[in-house]
Amino acid sequence: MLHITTLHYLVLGAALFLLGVIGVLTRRNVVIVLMSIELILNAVNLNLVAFSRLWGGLHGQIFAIFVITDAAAEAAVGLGILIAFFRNKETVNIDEVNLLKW
Amino acid sequence: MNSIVQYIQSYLASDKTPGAAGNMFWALVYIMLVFVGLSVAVIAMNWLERKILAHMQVRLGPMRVGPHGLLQPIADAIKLLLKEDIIPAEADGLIFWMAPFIVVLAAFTVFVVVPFGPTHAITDMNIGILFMLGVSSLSVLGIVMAGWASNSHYPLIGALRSSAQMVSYEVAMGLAVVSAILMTSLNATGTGTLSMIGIVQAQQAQGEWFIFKFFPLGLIAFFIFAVAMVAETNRAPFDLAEAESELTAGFHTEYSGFRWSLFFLAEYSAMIAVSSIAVTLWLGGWLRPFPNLLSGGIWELVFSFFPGVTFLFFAAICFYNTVRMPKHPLFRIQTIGLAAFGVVLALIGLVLFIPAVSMRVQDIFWFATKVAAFMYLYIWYRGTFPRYRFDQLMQMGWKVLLPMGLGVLILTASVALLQQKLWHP
Amino acid sequence: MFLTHIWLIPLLPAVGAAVMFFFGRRLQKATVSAVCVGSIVLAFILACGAVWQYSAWSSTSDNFHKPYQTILCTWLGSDTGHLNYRTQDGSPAPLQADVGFLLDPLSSIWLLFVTGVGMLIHIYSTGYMAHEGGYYRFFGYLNLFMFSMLTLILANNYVLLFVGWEGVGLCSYLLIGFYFHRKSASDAAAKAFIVNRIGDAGFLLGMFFIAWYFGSLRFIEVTHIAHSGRFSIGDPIITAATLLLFVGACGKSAQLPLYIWLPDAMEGPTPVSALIHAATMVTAGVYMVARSNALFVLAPTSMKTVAIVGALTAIFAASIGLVQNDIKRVLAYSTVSQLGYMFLALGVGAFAAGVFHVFTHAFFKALLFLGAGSVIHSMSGEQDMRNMGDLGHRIPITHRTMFIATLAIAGIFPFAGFFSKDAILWETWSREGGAYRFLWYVGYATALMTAFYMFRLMYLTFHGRPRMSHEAEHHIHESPMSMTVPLIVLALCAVGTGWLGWPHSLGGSDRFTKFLEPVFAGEARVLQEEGRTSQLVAGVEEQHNSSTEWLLMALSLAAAGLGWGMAWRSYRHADKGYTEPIAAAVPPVYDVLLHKYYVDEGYDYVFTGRRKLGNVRLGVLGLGTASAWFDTHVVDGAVNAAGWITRLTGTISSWWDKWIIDGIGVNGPATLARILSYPARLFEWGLVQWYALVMTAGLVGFVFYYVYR
Amino acid sequence: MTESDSALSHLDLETPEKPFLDANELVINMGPQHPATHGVLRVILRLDGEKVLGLECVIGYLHRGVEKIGEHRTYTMFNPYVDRMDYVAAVSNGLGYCETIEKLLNVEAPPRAQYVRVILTELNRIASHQLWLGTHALDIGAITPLFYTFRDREEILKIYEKYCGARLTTHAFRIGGLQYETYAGFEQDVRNFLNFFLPKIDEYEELLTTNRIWVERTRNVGIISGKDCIALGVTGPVLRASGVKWDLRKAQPYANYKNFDFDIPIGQNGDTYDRYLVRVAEMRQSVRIIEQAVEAIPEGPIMAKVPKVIKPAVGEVYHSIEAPKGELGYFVVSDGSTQPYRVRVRPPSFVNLQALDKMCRGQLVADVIAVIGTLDIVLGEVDR
Amino acid sequence: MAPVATPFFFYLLSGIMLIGGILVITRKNPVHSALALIVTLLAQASIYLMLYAPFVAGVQIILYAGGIMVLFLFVIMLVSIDRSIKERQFNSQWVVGIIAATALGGLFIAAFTKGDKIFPEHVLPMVENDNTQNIATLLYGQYMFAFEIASLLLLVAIIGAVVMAKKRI
Repeated sequence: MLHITTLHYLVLGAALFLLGVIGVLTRRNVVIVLMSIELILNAVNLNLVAFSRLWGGLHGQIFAIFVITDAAAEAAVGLGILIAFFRNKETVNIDEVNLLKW
Repeated sequence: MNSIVQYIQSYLASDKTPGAAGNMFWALVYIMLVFVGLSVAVIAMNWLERKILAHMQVRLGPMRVGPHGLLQPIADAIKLLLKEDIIPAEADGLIFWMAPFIVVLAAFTVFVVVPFGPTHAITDMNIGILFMLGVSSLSVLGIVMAGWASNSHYPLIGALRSSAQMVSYEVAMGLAVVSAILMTSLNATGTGTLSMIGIVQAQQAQGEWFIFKFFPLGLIAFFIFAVAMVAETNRAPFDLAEAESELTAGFHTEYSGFRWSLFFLAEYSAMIAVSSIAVTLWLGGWLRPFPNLLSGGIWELVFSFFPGVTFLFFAAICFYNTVRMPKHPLFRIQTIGLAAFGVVLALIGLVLFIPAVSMRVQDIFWFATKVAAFMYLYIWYRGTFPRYRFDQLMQMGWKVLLPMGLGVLILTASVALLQQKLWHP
Repeated sequence: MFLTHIWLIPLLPAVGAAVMFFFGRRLQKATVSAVCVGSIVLAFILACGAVWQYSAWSSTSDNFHKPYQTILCTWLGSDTGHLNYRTQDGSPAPLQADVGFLLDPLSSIWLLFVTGVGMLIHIYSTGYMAHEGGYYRFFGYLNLFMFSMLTLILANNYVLLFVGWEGVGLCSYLLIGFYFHRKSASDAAAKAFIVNRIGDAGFLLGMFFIAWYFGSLRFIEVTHIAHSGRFSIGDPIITAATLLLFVGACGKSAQLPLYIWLPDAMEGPTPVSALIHAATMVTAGVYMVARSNALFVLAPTSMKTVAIVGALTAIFAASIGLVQNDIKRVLAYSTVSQLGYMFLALGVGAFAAGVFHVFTHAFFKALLFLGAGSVIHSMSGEQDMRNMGDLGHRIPITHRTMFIATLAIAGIFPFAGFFSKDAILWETWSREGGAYRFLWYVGYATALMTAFYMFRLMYLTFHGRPRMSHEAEHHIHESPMSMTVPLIVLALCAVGTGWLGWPHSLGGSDRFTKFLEPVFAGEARVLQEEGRTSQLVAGVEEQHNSSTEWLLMALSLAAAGLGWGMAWRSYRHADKGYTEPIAAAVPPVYDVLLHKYYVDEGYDYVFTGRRKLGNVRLGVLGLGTASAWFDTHVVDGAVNAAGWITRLTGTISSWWDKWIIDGIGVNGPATLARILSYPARLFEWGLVQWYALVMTAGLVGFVFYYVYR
Repeated sequence: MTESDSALSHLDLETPEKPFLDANELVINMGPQHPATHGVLRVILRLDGEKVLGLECVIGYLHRGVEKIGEHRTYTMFNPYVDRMDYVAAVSNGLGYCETIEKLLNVEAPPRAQYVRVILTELNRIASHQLWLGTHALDIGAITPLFYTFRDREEILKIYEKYCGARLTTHAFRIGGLQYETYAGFEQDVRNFLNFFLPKIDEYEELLTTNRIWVERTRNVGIISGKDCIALGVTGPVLRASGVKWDLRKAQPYANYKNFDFDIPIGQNGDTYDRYLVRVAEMRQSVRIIEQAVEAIPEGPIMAKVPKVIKPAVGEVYHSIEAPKGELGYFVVSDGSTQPYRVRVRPPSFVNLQALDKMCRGQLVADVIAVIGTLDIVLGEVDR
Repeated sequence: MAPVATPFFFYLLSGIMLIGGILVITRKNPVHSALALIVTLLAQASIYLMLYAPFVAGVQIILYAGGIMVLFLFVIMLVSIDRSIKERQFNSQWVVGIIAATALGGLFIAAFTKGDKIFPEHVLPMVENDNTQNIATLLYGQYMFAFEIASLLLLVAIIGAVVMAKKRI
């Protein structure tokens, strides 16, 4: 156990991913759902960087940077939607975003 | 005993920062030194700000505690530490409690990479300037948390204002920084650096402070940074977050005593930190004036006298004022105190004349002097400018500084490219 | 002229009161004084004229010794008789009450001294109340009182008398509570009112008995029927009626056990105490008993009751008065005590002597109260005698007039009190039977006590060392003329009125008794028919032994002198912290006396329930607690039980409706449809997270496939 | 009539478009305890984000019933009370009151008194403007001018103190003349002050007039047109900054202002910056007036013949002067007794404050502070 | 400089990350969630440093902690959270969700245990000092087009966010 192998990072990443998935699937608050998505993205980033370390290339890190960029865009758009939603319905609960279901 | 001396000597002879050398002990010593030095600097800054502002405003400023109010900051500090620590009942206790620590942590952590000299930094990071900007941007979190946790209107508005302001100006600031970093790549290899020490060394190698590089591009970038850093630290004329006539005291309205003093400490150390960035990026960091023009043994000697002479000058001012003190028994203690302070300054000055000392210390001296000039600018702004309105501030950030920064960046890149292609094919 | 317009006498004060009621707030003080005092002065003049005319009228041969009656109208019931009822013998009778006035010697005496003393006290009040708030209110109340009192006196039937009776009670309430912002004053007023209600209840019942038994409420008719001899002596109905009337008298005239309101009534302004609670109103009980004498003589039990209650009240109140420190309270207990004397006189059948004592007492007691008022006035409101002393030479007029009054009440020859009190004692002595002799001893002891406490009052107030504060001492001043003149006039009366009843034994003619003879003549006859010695009508028969009478006079003089001497010895040099002789001799007795025999506390335990006896609350409050308990537990419990049962049945019924009818019958098919449609809806749930869940499930399947393929 | 209606019609709250469940419009309460409201003014702001949709002033926190007090004091006794209304311009208040009563009595102060009155009143105008300038700049965030103006104002207060012993609520004038004869060296003190003060005005202007941030913060902020000013009854520098050349010292000369030569500075845009410029220019004009007056003080008595017990004939009088903040009018009704039957004051601050809503509509919250500052209100005068 | 005490710091940081992650998805108050997420992100930045990726670490701090999370906090403060705190926090399908996630986790473990052997035993040494320069070279060389696309994506995101969030355009 004293030696930290790539697998350790992968397990950590998987755990974070699962936490994120649970958050996305169970929470009602849109903000926390969005944050859980950030958790998922970070778990992926961790895997990417860990594999980059494993294979000695920097492509994984580049990918991680792109993912972070993506996350920024996603957060901006998601929060924009949230603001618009809140202004119209005065709530931040995702299960009230159900205009399809009448 | 001998081994200790050797250990110290081996360090003194080293040309690496303790962090880069992996020397944990010296790193710890440096951390302590930086922490103490920063606290002293904040205390001195407090006194200086009050005195200078007072003199600008035809007042005397603090005069009672100690000679010319020299002990005023200490008295204030004691008062603040003794004050009751109030956490409002409706506040979010944990976050309210954490916020000042985060701000202070962010403000102090950036000094990990600040190069007071080629070896006088806690560590030299590959991503030094990125680290500084990133960590200093964390203080926004602390401010937002403080404002939100207070559960009160003025702090919340103040926090929103100041965080919006800081995030906005970070963009322009980052562009200015990038244009300076771009200049570090103007070497044979064509690769620049993000390391703080590397940036200064690049200026040394190119024989030119970046403020003068590609005149006026460097100057414009510096100007953008200099404006943005005032906004970044929420100081006048961008002190909307704590605009007294509008928001009482901004995000720290509900704070008192020790916690308030942490915010105070963070504000001033953040000022010093951003000034350090400016000094490092554009003003040649620890480099003395004209290192390439006025080089040679004589000039080295002359410039090595500067620290000592400065301290002696301060000592002389102290002595002069000691003589001018009223000859009244009530003033005897103050007179003695002032004289003693002068003596201490003079002793430090004399010690700084020792070649071994001055050689080690003059880098720090020049760095500190440049930072001090920025500090004076801060005070000067405060005494002179009215406050911007929030929309004007945002307009300034997004519509003036950001395009300017972009333009400067593009121009700098083009000029650098041209220079590389044309003059150094 | 005066006689025919006798209704003007009560009307004048009523007009004054009405003016005060409607316009008083806006009038100047001088106007208020002019209207109110003027109306009383006019009333006094009219009263004098009326009495003068009556004496002339009644000495004519047609109307010899007849009462004068004038009926203005009938205000309760009518001749048409829709308020008819059946009397005890089954004959129908109308319940009728007139606005009618009756003037005979008895009411003449009351009329004279009520208007006379009232007038003096009105004059006095203009000085006394000059600096008080509510000036017009005070005089309005006083005038209203005069109206009520005069109505009471001049009424020709029991109902109108009761109207006046209640009217004076109301005024008494209003005036005791004149300083209504003081809690003690309003409490005292309420106390007086409530205690009087007990007596009034008795009075009303007695009145109903009379109406039922005699078929009329007019005095003349009742007296006539009573004299007709239709009723035997000791008739139980008459006994009951008179006892009930006497309960009313006890309430109004502050006899045991209903005397408790009178000492507290001293919370009112001093002129009120003088007028209402010393001179006039409290004698209404005496008046009523005297007025009903024809009935009382038919009920020997009642007579004995009256005598015993009177004697006991006399000594009881006098003993309390021995140790009281408040100058007005001493006088209040003295009043109660003297009223006891009067009832003693009535009880032994000496109606004339009782009335005589009422008459003299009115003057000297009013004088004492007014003097006390003058003292309080000069002491800036101080009432405690412990803080007085040595006032004699500072307010000389007050001192001298009060001294005369003290001599009078103590029974010193030849002041008024001597004659009336002596008459009562003599009459008591001369009744046969050991019990009456015992009453004489009581009366005699009371006389001794009276002398003692009155001279104690004099010495503590006017002699000895000054014990007041310096500030108060500085302010001492003689009262204004408007106050001293009534004092002087009353002092003259206190000396002279007794001479009207100068007894035969001392060579006098006892004109007073003679004057009253027409009223009490029938009674004398009744008593004679009883076979008893009729010493009561002293002027008619001279059967008594003069030497015995002289001996008794000497004895009572000696008692007065002894009391004086004891007071002189004890209080002559009273300084701060002087010792009470009784306290020094028998402290427990002093304590009991100082606390008025703990009667108020006892009443609190037994009747009001303000104090708990152990854990049990008796009296009115206790009854309230008990009925509240009954209400909450028994009555409400029953109500709640009914409600609970209703609710239970309702619950059962609704349960049936909801689950069986609605649940299975109505909602069942719908629920079935919903359950069946559920799988179909899973694909278009509308919840974003559901889609994410489906995605996750897909991912699980995907990974599962790749891992375990 | 219709014209004035239309001039006021903009004051009606335009019915705001109220979006469905709009979370952004909020009503906030500024004051009465707020550092920028210059006392105890409470402003209820209706905001859309930072934009002001409308506001309402709540006043009366400092009401002391000055007018009512006036009905229960003799004419002489009421004189000191008026100093407490606009306490930063106490001398002007006193001048207005004294002149009103003089008008009622049909007496005129002797020439020497008139000149001294003009000097003291104009000094007072300078002091008032200085205080305004310092606090206004402080509101906008420039902390330094405050100390400069207070330092120079001190010189004026020293002159007052030497003249009458009081610095703020001076009670300098009496009905019919002056409270005191001037002290020896009064003229010299005033001259010294003028020489000292003129360069100081340049100093203020150096700090602010061309300061970019100051200009940005004040120009085009709180604009009000001359027409609106007249419709709302706004007077004083606010009116003049909107381009209306109306100064009671010229329009209805009182005291002896007709003897002096001075200009009425006016602005063009009616914005906060113009008001600043107008007030600074007024300081210079005041200096001019004082210079002329101090050279021409005649000798003579300082009091007209006024009876010891002032009992004016039955009648009423309205008299107004140009106080530093605008038209300060007194309306006094006499019933022939020693006490006025009715005193009504028309305070400039109170009337000018009505323009706040008009000036703040569509501006930002920070501008509200600037506009409150530029109106130069004194709550003691608004609430009386 | 080479990382020291790697296992210790790994377990410390991963513990912080996991606790932070759990807090993110369990806290009632979104502000607390956001702060927990910030802690997680900072710990992850430290793990990047351990993986010789200092530039990614710096970007993580500056963008995630300093940028995105401030945005989150901003939005949380703009929408009123008082009401949502009092409400039910988990939706109706939370049991199913957790079961699905657990199943996924089980499969991950299965995959890791099955694929244990595919990773090389020793890791290649990496030069930290050139990391930033090398990333720059790659980013502006090989990944130039992707970089430009990313910038376009950001622009679109900015415009989209402004359009959606602004009340009146």
